[in-house]
Amino acid sequence: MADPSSPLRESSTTLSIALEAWPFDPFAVLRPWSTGSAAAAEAHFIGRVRGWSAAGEPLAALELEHYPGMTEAQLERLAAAAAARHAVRAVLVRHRVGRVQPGEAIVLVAVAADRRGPAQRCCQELLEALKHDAPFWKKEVGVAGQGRWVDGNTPLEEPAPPGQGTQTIRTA
Amino acid sequence: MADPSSPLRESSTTLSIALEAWPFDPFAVLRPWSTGSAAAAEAHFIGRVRGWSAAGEPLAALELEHYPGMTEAQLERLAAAAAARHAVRAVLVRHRVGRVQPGEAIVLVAVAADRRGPAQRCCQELLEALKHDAPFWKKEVGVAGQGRWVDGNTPLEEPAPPGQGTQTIRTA
Amino acid sequence: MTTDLAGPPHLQVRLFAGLREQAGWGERHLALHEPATPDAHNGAPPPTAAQLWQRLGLGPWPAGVRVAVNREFAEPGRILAAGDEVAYLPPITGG
Amino acid sequence: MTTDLAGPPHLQVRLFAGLREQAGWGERHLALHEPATPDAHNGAPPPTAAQLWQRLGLGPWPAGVRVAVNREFAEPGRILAAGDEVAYLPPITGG
Repeated sequence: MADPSSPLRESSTTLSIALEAWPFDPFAVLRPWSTGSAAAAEAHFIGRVRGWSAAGEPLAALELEHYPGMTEAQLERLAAAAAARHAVRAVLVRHRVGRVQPGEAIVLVAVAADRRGPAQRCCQELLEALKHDAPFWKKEVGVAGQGRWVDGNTPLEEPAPPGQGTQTIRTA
Repeated sequence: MADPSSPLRESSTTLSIALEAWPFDPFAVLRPWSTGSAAAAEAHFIGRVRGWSAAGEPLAALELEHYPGMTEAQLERLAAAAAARHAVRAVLVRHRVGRVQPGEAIVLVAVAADRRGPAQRCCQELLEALKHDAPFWKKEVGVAGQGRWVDGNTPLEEPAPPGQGTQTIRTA
Repeated sequence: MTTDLAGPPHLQVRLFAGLREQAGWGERHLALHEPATPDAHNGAPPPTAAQLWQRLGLGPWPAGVRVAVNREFAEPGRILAAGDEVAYLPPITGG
Repeated sequence: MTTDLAGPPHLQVRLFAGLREQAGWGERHLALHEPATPDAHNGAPPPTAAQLWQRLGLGPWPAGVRVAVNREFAEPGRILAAGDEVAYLPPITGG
Protein backbone atom coordinates (compact mmCIF):
# COMPACT_ATOMS: atom_id res chain seq x y z
CA MET A 1 0.00 0.00 0.00
CA ALA A 2 1.19 3.51 -0.74
CA ASP A 3 1.62 5.92 2.08
CA PRO A 4 -1.16 8.44 1.51
CA SER A 5 0.28 11.02 3.88
CA SER A 6 1.95 14.26 2.83
CA PRO A 7 5.75 14.35 2.55
CA LEU A 8 5.83 16.99 5.30
CA ARG A 9 4.02 15.04 8.02
CA GLU A 10 5.64 14.63 11.45
CA SER A 11 8.17 11.79 11.40
CA SER A 12 8.17 8.88 13.80
CA THR A 13 10.05 5.59 13.88
CA THR A 14 8.81 2.09 14.57
CA LEU A 15 11.38 -0.30 16.03
CA SER A 16 11.12 -4.08 15.77
CA ILE A 17 13.90 -5.81 17.73
CA ALA A 18 14.14 -9.49 18.63
CA LEU A 19 16.59 -12.24 19.49
CA GLU A 20 16.06 -15.56 17.73
CA ALA A 21 16.90 -18.75 19.61
CA TRP A 22 16.31 -20.93 16.53
CA PRO A 23 17.05 -20.74 12.80
CA PHE A 24 14.90 -18.07 11.14
CA ASP A 25 14.08 -17.20 7.53
CA PRO A 26 15.02 -13.55 6.97
CA PHE A 27 12.49 -13.23 4.16
CA ALA A 28 9.63 -14.52 6.30
CA VAL A 29 10.54 -11.70 8.71
CA LEU A 30 11.11 -9.03 6.08
CA ARG A 31 8.06 -9.55 3.91
CA PRO A 32 5.31 -8.61 6.40
CA TRP A 33 7.46 -5.84 7.89
CA SER A 34 8.11 -4.38 4.44
CA THR A 35 4.50 -4.70 3.29
CA GLY A 36 3.39 -2.87 6.41
CA SER A 37 5.65 0.11 5.81
CA ALA A 38 5.78 0.21 1.97
CA ALA A 39 8.37 2.96 2.34
CA ALA A 40 9.94 4.59 -0.72
CA ALA A 41 13.37 3.26 0.28
CA GLU A 42 14.31 0.10 2.09
CA ALA A 43 17.81 -1.20 2.85
CA HIS A 44 18.47 -4.68 4.28
CA PHE A 45 21.52 -6.55 5.47
CA ILE A 46 21.71 -10.29 6.16
CA GLY A 47 24.78 -11.81 7.79
CA ARG A 48 25.28 -15.58 7.70
CA VAL A 49 27.70 -17.89 9.48
CA ARG A 50 30.73 -18.75 7.35
CA GLY A 51 31.83 -22.32 6.81
CA TRP A 52 35.29 -21.66 8.22
CA SER A 53 36.80 -20.07 11.32
CA ALA A 54 38.71 -16.78 11.54
CA ALA A 55 41.87 -18.93 11.25
CA GLY A 56 40.59 -20.57 8.05
CA GLU A 57 39.71 -23.97 9.56
CA PRO A 58 36.40 -25.74 8.79
CA LEU A 59 33.70 -24.69 11.25
CA ALA A 60 31.00 -26.94 12.71
CA ALA A 61 28.99 -24.15 14.36
CA LEU A 62 29.08 -20.86 16.23
CA GLU A 63 27.84 -20.63 19.82
CA LEU A 64 26.35 -17.19 20.40
CA GLU A 65 26.34 -16.06 24.02
CA HIS A 66 24.51 -12.90 25.06
CA TYR A 67 23.51 -10.99 28.20
CA PRO A 68 19.75 -11.57 28.61
CA GLY A 69 18.05 -8.30 29.41
CA MET A 70 20.99 -6.08 28.53
CA THR A 71 21.41 -7.30 24.94
CA GLU A 72 17.79 -6.57 24.01
CA ALA A 73 17.85 -3.20 25.79
CA GLN A 74 21.12 -2.25 24.13
CA LEU A 75 19.89 -3.23 20.65
CA GLU A 76 16.89 -1.01 21.22
CA ARG A 77 19.03 1.92 22.34
CA LEU A 78 21.32 1.54 19.31
CA ALA A 79 18.40 1.22 16.89
CA ALA A 80 16.57 4.23 18.34
CA ALA A 81 19.74 6.34 18.16
CA ALA A 82 20.48 5.38 14.54
CA ALA A 83 16.83 5.90 13.56
CA ALA A 84 16.75 9.38 15.11
CA ARG A 85 20.11 10.33 13.55
CA HIS A 86 18.81 9.51 10.06
CA ALA A 87 15.12 10.33 10.61
CA VAL A 88 13.97 7.01 9.18
CA ARG A 89 10.51 5.45 9.44
CA ALA A 90 11.17 1.93 10.66
CA VAL A 91 14.05 -0.23 11.85
CA LEU A 92 14.09 -4.00 12.21
CA VAL A 93 16.80 -6.08 13.93
CA ARG A 94 16.95 -9.85 14.38
CA HIS A 95 19.98 -11.58 15.92
CA ARG A 96 20.52 -15.25 16.61
CA VAL A 97 21.59 -16.57 19.99
CA GLY A 98 22.64 -20.12 20.88
CA ARG A 99 24.13 -22.61 18.43
CA VAL A 100 24.17 -21.38 14.81
CA GLN A 101 25.20 -23.58 11.87
CA PRO A 102 27.26 -22.44 8.87
CA GLY A 103 24.96 -20.91 6.25
CA GLU A 104 22.32 -19.89 8.79
CA ALA A 105 21.40 -16.22 9.16
CA ILE A 106 22.94 -14.75 12.31
CA VAL A 107 21.92 -11.10 11.91
CA LEU A 108 19.29 -9.18 9.96
CA VAL A 109 19.05 -5.38 9.87
CA ALA A 110 16.44 -3.54 7.81
CA VAL A 111 15.61 0.15 7.55
CA ALA A 112 12.67 1.83 5.83
CA ALA A 113 12.88 5.53 4.98
CA ASP A 114 11.61 8.19 2.60
CA ARG A 115 14.96 8.42 0.79
CA ARG A 116 17.61 5.93 -0.26
CA GLY A 117 20.52 7.77 1.40
CA PRO A 118 19.14 7.69 4.96
CA ALA A 119 17.91 4.09 4.54
CA GLN A 120 21.32 2.83 3.40
CA ARG A 121 23.39 4.87 5.84
CA CYS A 122 21.19 4.00 8.82
CA CYS A 123 21.37 0.28 7.94
CA GLN A 124 25.18 0.39 7.71
CA GLU A 125 25.69 2.41 10.87
CA LEU A 126 23.34 0.26 12.92
CA LEU A 127 25.10 -2.90 11.76
CA GLU A 128 28.47 -1.47 12.83
CA ALA A 129 27.01 -0.23 16.11
CA LEU A 130 25.56 -3.61 17.07
CA LYS A 131 28.78 -5.37 16.13
CA HIS A 132 30.68 -3.19 18.59
CA ASP A 133 28.17 -2.24 21.28
CA ALA A 134 25.58 -5.00 21.65
CA PRO A 135 26.70 -7.75 24.07
CA PHE A 136 27.16 -10.88 21.94
CA TRP A 137 30.08 -13.28 22.04
CA LYS A 138 30.91 -15.85 19.39
CA LYS A 139 32.58 -19.14 20.15
CA GLU A 140 33.80 -21.06 17.12
CA VAL A 141 33.22 -24.79 17.36
CA GLY A 142 35.56 -26.79 15.14
CA VAL A 143 34.65 -30.03 13.40
CA ALA A 144 36.46 -32.00 16.16
CA GLY A 145 34.26 -30.26 18.75
CA GLN A 146 36.94 -27.91 20.12
CA GLY A 147 35.70 -24.40 21.04
CA ARG A 148 37.49 -21.04 20.73
CA TRP A 149 36.17 -17.58 21.63
CA VAL A 150 36.48 -15.16 18.73
CA ASP A 151 38.84 -12.26 19.56
CA GLY A 152 37.13 -9.49 17.67
CA ASN A 153 35.00 -8.65 14.67
CA THR A 154 36.24 -8.81 11.11
CA PRO A 155 37.24 -5.30 10.07
CA LEU A 156 34.87 -3.35 7.83
CA GLU A 157 37.63 -2.45 5.38
CA GLU A 158 39.34 -5.40 3.74
CA PRO A 159 42.21 -5.62 1.30
CA ALA A 160 41.18 -6.83 -2.14
CA PRO A 161 40.93 -10.63 -2.06
CA PRO A 162 43.53 -12.60 -4.00
CA GLY A 163 40.94 -13.84 -6.49
CA GLN A 164 40.10 -10.37 -7.75
CA GLY A 165 42.61 -10.47 -10.59
CA THR A 166 40.98 -13.59 -12.02
CA GLN A 167 37.39 -12.40 -11.53
CA THR A 168 35.01 -13.85 -14.12
CA ILE A 169 31.43 -12.81 -14.73
CA ARG A 170 28.63 -15.30 -15.23
CA THR A 171 25.12 -14.29 -16.15
CA ALA A 172 22.23 -16.28 -14.73
CA MET B 1 23.57 -24.23 2.47
CA ALA B 2 26.99 -23.17 3.63
CA ASP B 3 29.67 -22.63 1.07
CA PRO B 4 32.11 -25.50 1.62
CA SER B 5 34.89 -23.93 -0.42
CA SER B 6 38.02 -22.38 1.01
CA PRO B 7 38.09 -18.63 1.59
CA LEU B 8 40.91 -18.32 -0.95
CA ARG B 9 39.16 -19.92 -3.91
CA GLU B 10 39.06 -18.05 -7.23
CA SER B 11 36.29 -15.47 -7.25
CA SER B 12 33.55 -15.23 -9.85
CA THR B 13 30.32 -13.28 -10.00
CA THR B 14 26.86 -14.38 -11.05
CA LEU B 15 24.64 -11.64 -12.46
CA SER B 16 20.85 -11.80 -12.51
CA ILE B 17 19.35 -8.83 -14.38
CA ALA B 18 15.76 -8.42 -15.53
CA LEU B 19 13.14 -5.84 -16.40
CA GLU B 20 9.69 -6.40 -14.95
CA ALA B 21 6.67 -5.34 -17.00
CA TRP B 22 4.24 -6.10 -14.14
CA PRO B 23 4.17 -5.65 -10.35
CA PHE B 24 6.63 -8.01 -8.69
CA ASP B 25 7.19 -9.13 -5.11
CA PRO B 26 10.82 -8.34 -4.19
CA PHE B 27 10.83 -11.09 -1.58
CA ALA B 28 9.66 -13.73 -4.03
CA VAL B 29 12.68 -12.72 -6.14
CA LEU B 30 15.16 -12.42 -3.27
CA ARG B 31 14.41 -15.62 -1.39
CA PRO B 32 15.47 -18.21 -4.03
CA TRP B 33 18.41 -16.02 -5.10
CA SER B 34 19.60 -15.68 -1.52
CA THR B 35 19.11 -19.36 -0.70
CA GLY B 36 21.15 -20.27 -3.74
CA SER B 37 24.13 -18.15 -2.73
CA ALA B 38 23.92 -18.31 1.12
CA ALA B 39 26.75 -15.78 1.17
CA ALA B 40 28.15 -14.50 4.45
CA ALA B 41 26.98 -10.98 3.63
CA GLU B 42 24.00 -9.81 1.66
CA ALA B 43 22.84 -6.23 1.07
CA HIS B 44 19.51 -5.36 -0.56
CA PHE B 45 17.81 -2.19 -1.65
CA ILE B 46 14.14 -1.82 -2.60
CA GLY B 47 12.82 1.41 -4.09
CA ARG B 48 9.08 2.01 -4.25
CA VAL B 49 6.98 4.62 -6.01
CA ARG B 50 6.01 7.49 -3.70
CA GLY B 51 2.43 8.66 -3.35
CA TRP B 52 3.29 12.18 -4.42
CA SER B 53 5.14 13.88 -7.26
CA ALA B 54 8.48 15.71 -7.06
CA ALA B 55 6.40 18.89 -6.70
CA GLY B 56 4.48 17.41 -3.75
CA GLU B 57 1.18 16.74 -5.58
CA PRO B 58 -0.71 13.45 -5.21
CA LEU B 59 0.46 10.92 -7.80
CA ALA B 60 -1.72 8.42 -9.64
CA ALA B 61 1.15 6.46 -11.22
CA LEU B 62 4.57 6.62 -12.82
CA GLU B 63 5.06 5.65 -16.47
CA LEU B 64 8.51 4.11 -16.89
CA GLU B 65 9.92 4.36 -20.40
CA HIS B 66 13.10 2.51 -21.33
CA TYR B 67 15.22 1.71 -24.39
CA PRO B 68 14.60 -1.97 -25.15
CA GLY B 69 17.88 -3.72 -25.83
CA MET B 70 20.10 -0.91 -24.55
CA THR B 71 18.61 -0.73 -21.04
CA GLU B 72 19.17 -4.43 -20.35
CA ALA B 73 22.68 -4.33 -21.84
CA GLN B 74 23.57 -1.22 -19.87
CA LEU B 75 22.28 -2.70 -16.59
CA GLU B 76 24.47 -5.71 -17.23
CA ARG B 77 27.53 -3.56 -17.94
CA LEU B 78 26.96 -1.51 -14.78
CA ALA B 79 26.38 -4.60 -12.64
CA ALA B 80 29.46 -6.38 -13.99
CA ALA B 81 31.62 -3.31 -13.39
CA ALA B 82 30.38 -2.83 -9.81
CA ALA B 83 30.75 -6.56 -9.10
CA ALA B 84 34.34 -6.60 -10.36
CA ARG B 85 35.24 -3.41 -8.46
CA HIS B 86 34.12 -4.96 -5.15
CA ALA B 87 34.90 -8.62 -5.95
CA VAL B 88 31.43 -9.79 -4.89
CA ARG B 89 29.82 -13.17 -5.53
CA ALA B 90 26.44 -12.32 -6.97
CA VAL B 91 24.44 -9.29 -8.09
CA LEU B 92 20.73 -9.12 -8.75
CA VAL B 93 18.85 -6.24 -10.38
CA ARG B 94 15.13 -5.92 -11.11
CA HIS B 95 13.60 -2.76 -12.54
CA ARG B 96 10.01 -2.06 -13.47
CA VAL B 97 8.98 -0.68 -16.83
CA GLY B 98 5.53 0.51 -17.89
CA ARG B 99 2.90 1.90 -15.53
CA VAL B 100 3.84 1.61 -11.85
CA GLN B 101 1.43 2.47 -9.01
CA PRO B 102 2.39 4.25 -5.79
CA GLY B 103 3.64 1.72 -3.26
CA GLU B 104 4.81 -0.75 -5.90
CA ALA B 105 8.46 -1.73 -6.08
CA ILE B 106 10.22 0.01 -8.96
CA VAL B 107 13.79 -1.14 -8.35
CA LEU B 108 15.49 -3.98 -6.48
CA VAL B 109 19.27 -4.33 -6.13
CA ALA B 110 20.88 -7.14 -4.14
CA VAL B 111 24.52 -8.09 -3.66
CA ALA B 112 26.00 -11.20 -2.06
CA ALA B 113 29.61 -11.15 -0.91
CA ASP B 114 32.04 -12.69 1.56
CA ARG B 115 32.19 -9.49 3.66
CA ARG B 116 29.68 -6.87 4.71
CA GLY B 117 31.73 -3.90 3.44
CA PRO B 118 31.90 -4.99 -0.22
CA ALA B 119 28.25 -6.14 -0.17
CA GLN B 120 26.99 -2.80 1.13
CA ARG B 121 29.27 -0.60 -0.97
CA CYS B 122 28.58 -2.53 -4.18
CA CYS B 123 24.81 -2.32 -3.57
CA GLN B 124 24.98 1.44 -3.03
CA GLU B 125 27.26 2.15 -5.97
CA LEU B 126 25.23 0.04 -8.37
CA LEU B 127 22.02 1.79 -7.30
CA GLU B 128 23.63 5.19 -7.99
CA ALA B 129 25.08 3.95 -11.27
CA LEU B 130 21.76 2.68 -12.60
CA LYS B 131 19.99 5.88 -11.55
CA HIS B 132 22.40 7.89 -13.66
CA ASP B 133 23.50 5.59 -16.47
CA ALA B 134 20.72 3.11 -17.26
CA PRO B 135 18.21 4.48 -19.78
CA PHE B 136 14.93 4.86 -17.88
CA TRP B 137 12.62 7.85 -17.92
CA LYS B 138 9.87 8.54 -15.42
CA LYS B 139 6.68 10.35 -16.28
CA GLU B 140 4.56 11.38 -13.33
CA VAL B 141 0.84 10.92 -13.92
CA GLY B 142 -1.29 13.13 -11.67
CA VAL B 143 -4.68 12.19 -10.26
CA ALA B 144 -6.35 14.25 -13.02
CA GLY B 145 -4.47 12.22 -15.64
CA GLN B 146 -1.95 14.93 -16.58
CA GLY B 147 1.58 13.66 -17.33
CA ARG B 148 4.94 15.34 -16.62
CA TRP B 149 8.43 13.99 -17.36
CA VAL B 150 10.62 14.00 -14.27
CA ASP B 151 13.63 16.33 -14.68
CA GLY B 152 16.21 14.37 -12.73
CA ASN B 153 16.75 12.01 -9.85
CA THR B 154 16.33 12.99 -6.22
CA PRO B 155 19.78 13.82 -4.83
CA LEU B 156 21.50 11.21 -2.65
CA GLU B 157 22.22 13.77 0.08
CA GLU B 158 19.15 15.40 1.57
CA PRO B 159 18.73 18.12 4.15
CA ALA B 160 17.16 16.88 7.39
CA PRO B 161 13.38 16.68 6.94
CA PRO B 162 11.28 19.20 8.87
CA GLY B 163 9.84 16.50 11.10
CA GLN B 164 13.22 15.51 12.55
CA GLY B 165 12.94 17.83 15.54
CA THR B 166 9.74 16.14 16.65
CA GLN B 167 10.91 12.57 15.99
CA THR B 168 9.23 10.05 18.28
CA ILE B 169 10.16 6.39 18.69
CA ARG B 170 7.57 3.62 18.79
CA THR B 171 8.44 0.03 19.55
CA ALA B 172 6.51 -2.72 17.79
CA MET C 1 15.81 -5.17 -45.29
CA THR C 2 16.50 -6.34 -48.81
CA THR C 3 15.35 -3.07 -50.33
CA ASP C 4 17.84 -1.15 -48.16
CA LEU C 5 20.76 -3.28 -49.15
CA ALA C 6 20.22 -2.28 -52.72
CA GLY C 7 19.63 1.45 -51.93
CA PRO C 8 21.81 4.18 -50.35
CA PRO C 9 23.29 3.62 -46.83
CA HIS C 10 20.86 4.31 -44.01
CA LEU C 11 20.71 5.14 -40.28
CA GLN C 12 18.12 4.25 -37.70
CA VAL C 13 17.29 7.23 -35.44
CA ARG C 14 15.49 6.91 -32.10
CA LEU C 15 14.11 9.46 -29.67
CA PHE C 16 12.90 8.78 -26.13
CA ALA C 17 10.65 10.26 -23.45
CA GLY C 18 10.30 14.06 -23.68
CA LEU C 19 12.32 14.24 -26.91
CA ARG C 20 10.04 11.68 -28.53
CA GLU C 21 6.91 13.54 -27.45
CA GLN C 22 8.22 16.93 -28.60
CA ALA C 23 9.24 15.56 -31.99
CA GLY C 24 6.04 13.59 -32.45
CA TRP C 25 7.97 10.49 -33.53
CA GLY C 26 10.20 7.91 -31.83
CA GLU C 27 11.89 6.03 -34.64
CA ARG C 28 12.94 7.01 -38.14
CA HIS C 29 14.91 5.55 -41.00
CA LEU C 30 17.24 8.14 -42.60
CA ALA C 31 19.78 8.17 -45.37
CA LEU C 32 23.33 8.44 -44.04
CA HIS C 33 23.86 11.53 -46.25
CA GLU C 34 21.31 14.31 -46.65
CA PRO C 35 19.46 13.40 -49.87
CA ALA C 36 19.30 17.03 -51.09
CA THR C 37 23.11 17.32 -51.12
CA PRO C 38 25.57 15.64 -53.43
CA ASP C 39 27.46 14.22 -50.39
CA ALA C 40 26.13 10.77 -50.98
CA HIS C 41 27.95 10.62 -54.25
CA ASN C 42 31.10 12.73 -53.77
CA GLY C 43 32.74 10.83 -50.91
CA ALA C 44 32.04 13.49 -48.20
CA PRO C 45 32.52 12.13 -44.66
CA PRO C 46 29.40 10.81 -42.94
CA PRO C 47 27.82 13.05 -40.25
CA THR C 48 28.50 12.97 -36.51
CA ALA C 49 25.61 12.34 -34.10
CA ALA C 50 25.48 16.09 -33.35
CA GLN C 51 25.38 16.95 -37.09
CA LEU C 52 22.61 14.44 -37.61
CA TRP C 53 20.61 16.18 -34.83
CA GLN C 54 20.77 19.44 -36.84
CA ARG C 55 19.37 17.62 -39.87
CA LEU C 56 16.42 16.40 -37.82
CA GLY C 57 15.18 20.00 -37.48
CA LEU C 58 14.29 19.62 -33.82
CA GLY C 59 15.95 22.87 -32.67
CA PRO C 60 19.23 23.45 -30.84
CA TRP C 61 20.97 20.63 -28.97
CA PRO C 62 18.94 20.19 -25.74
CA ALA C 63 20.75 20.50 -22.41
CA GLY C 64 21.66 17.19 -20.81
CA VAL C 65 20.88 15.02 -23.85
CA ARG C 66 23.18 12.03 -24.35
CA VAL C 67 23.85 9.98 -27.45
CA ALA C 68 23.84 6.22 -27.86
CA VAL C 69 25.13 4.50 -30.97
CA ASN C 70 24.18 0.87 -31.40
CA ARG C 71 22.86 0.81 -27.82
CA GLU C 72 26.05 2.05 -26.17
CA PHE C 73 26.74 5.58 -24.96
CA ALA C 74 28.79 7.61 -27.44
CA GLU C 75 30.08 11.17 -27.75
CA PRO C 76 27.99 13.64 -29.78
CA GLY C 77 31.06 13.95 -32.03
CA ARG C 78 30.95 10.26 -32.91
CA ILE C 79 31.10 9.75 -36.69
CA LEU C 80 28.21 7.62 -37.83
CA ALA C 81 28.40 4.67 -40.16
CA ALA C 82 25.87 3.03 -42.42
CA GLY C 83 23.51 0.80 -40.45
CA ASP C 84 24.11 2.56 -37.11
CA GLU C 85 21.25 2.95 -34.66
CA VAL C 86 21.58 6.48 -33.22
CA ALA C 87 19.53 7.41 -30.15
CA TYR C 88 19.11 10.77 -28.41
CA LEU C 89 18.48 10.26 -24.69
CA PRO C 90 17.09 12.97 -22.40
CA PRO C 91 18.40 13.04 -18.79
CA ILE C 92 17.93 9.65 -17.16
CA THR C 93 15.50 9.32 -14.25
CA GLY C 94 15.40 5.63 -13.34
CA GLY C 95 15.76 3.74 -10.10
CA MET D 1 14.79 -11.00 48.54
CA THR D 2 13.40 -10.60 52.02
CA THR D 3 16.42 -12.18 53.64
CA ASP D 4 18.70 -9.69 51.85
CA LEU D 5 16.71 -6.70 52.94
CA ALA D 6 17.34 -7.67 56.52
CA GLY D 7 21.05 -8.45 55.96
CA PRO D 8 24.05 -6.38 54.74
CA PRO D 9 23.79 -4.64 51.30
CA HIS D 10 24.65 -6.90 48.36
CA LEU D 11 25.77 -6.80 44.73
CA GLN D 12 25.04 -9.17 41.87
CA VAL D 13 28.18 -9.93 39.79
CA ARG D 14 28.08 -11.44 36.30
CA LEU D 15 30.80 -12.73 33.97
CA PHE D 16 30.37 -13.64 30.30
CA ALA D 17 32.02 -15.71 27.57
CA GLY D 18 35.78 -16.19 28.07
CA LEU D 19 35.75 -14.43 31.47
CA ARG D 20 33.00 -16.76 32.69
CA GLU D 21 34.87 -19.85 31.51
CA GLN D 22 38.19 -18.73 33.02
CA ALA D 23 36.58 -17.91 36.38
CA GLY D 24 34.51 -21.08 36.44
CA TRP D 25 31.38 -19.15 37.42
CA GLY D 26 28.98 -16.73 35.71
CA GLU D 27 26.92 -15.22 38.48
CA ARG D 28 27.64 -14.45 42.11
CA HIS D 29 26.00 -12.65 45.01
CA LEU D 30 28.51 -10.53 46.99
CA ALA D 31 28.36 -8.21 49.95
CA LEU D 32 28.79 -4.55 48.91
CA HIS D 33 31.71 -4.24 51.38
CA GLU D 34 34.38 -6.89 51.82
CA PRO D 35 33.17 -8.94 54.82
CA ALA D 36 36.68 -9.26 56.37
CA THR D 37 37.06 -5.47 56.68
CA PRO D 38 35.23 -3.14 59.03
CA ASP D 39 34.14 -0.96 56.05
CA ALA D 40 30.62 -2.25 56.24
CA HIS D 41 30.19 -0.65 59.63
CA ASN D 42 32.44 2.44 59.55
CA GLY D 43 30.85 4.35 56.66
CA ALA D 44 33.68 3.73 54.12
CA PRO D 45 32.64 4.46 50.51
CA PRO D 46 31.40 1.51 48.46
CA PRO D 47 33.81 0.07 45.86
CA THR D 48 34.06 1.01 42.19
CA ALA D 49 33.56 -1.66 39.52
CA ALA D 50 37.35 -1.85 39.06
CA GLN D 51 37.91 -2.26 42.82
CA LEU D 52 35.29 -4.99 42.93
CA TRP D 53 37.19 -6.81 40.15
CA GLN D 54 40.30 -6.90 42.42
CA ARG D 55 38.21 -8.47 45.19
CA LEU D 56 37.09 -11.23 42.81
CA GLY D 57 40.67 -12.56 42.69
CA LEU D 58 40.59 -13.13 38.91
CA GLY D 59 43.95 -11.50 38.19
CA PRO D 60 44.75 -8.09 36.65
CA TRP D 61 42.13 -6.15 34.71
CA PRO D 62 41.89 -7.90 31.31
CA ALA D 63 42.51 -5.86 28.14
CA GLY D 64 39.35 -4.73 26.39
CA VAL D 65 36.93 -5.68 29.15
CA ARG D 66 33.96 -3.34 29.59
CA VAL D 67 31.69 -2.85 32.58
CA ALA D 68 27.91 -2.80 32.68
CA VAL D 69 25.98 -1.71 35.75
CA ASN D 70 22.31 -2.57 35.80
CA ARG D 71 22.51 -3.61 32.15
CA GLU D 72 23.93 -0.35 30.84
CA PHE D 73 27.56 0.34 29.97
CA ALA D 74 29.44 2.13 32.76
CA GLU D 75 33.00 3.30 33.45
CA PRO D 76 35.25 0.97 35.50
CA GLY D 77 35.44 3.84 37.99
CA ARG D 78 31.69 3.80 38.58
CA ILE D 79 30.90 3.67 42.31
CA LEU D 80 28.61 0.78 43.06
CA ALA D 81 25.48 0.88 45.15
CA ALA D 82 23.60 -1.75 47.07
CA GLY D 83 21.50 -3.90 44.76
CA ASP D 84 23.55 -3.12 41.62
CA GLU D 85 24.06 -5.80 38.99
CA VAL D 86 27.70 -5.46 37.86
CA ALA D 87 28.82 -7.29 34.71
CA TYR D 88 32.30 -7.68 33.21
CA LEU D 89 32.07 -8.01 29.43
CA PRO D 90 34.93 -9.30 27.24
CA PRO D 91 35.32 -7.72 23.76
CA ILE D 92 32.05 -7.97 21.85
CA THR D 93 31.91 -10.17 18.73
CA GLY D 94 28.31 -10.09 17.55
CA GLY D 95 26.69 -9.44 14.19
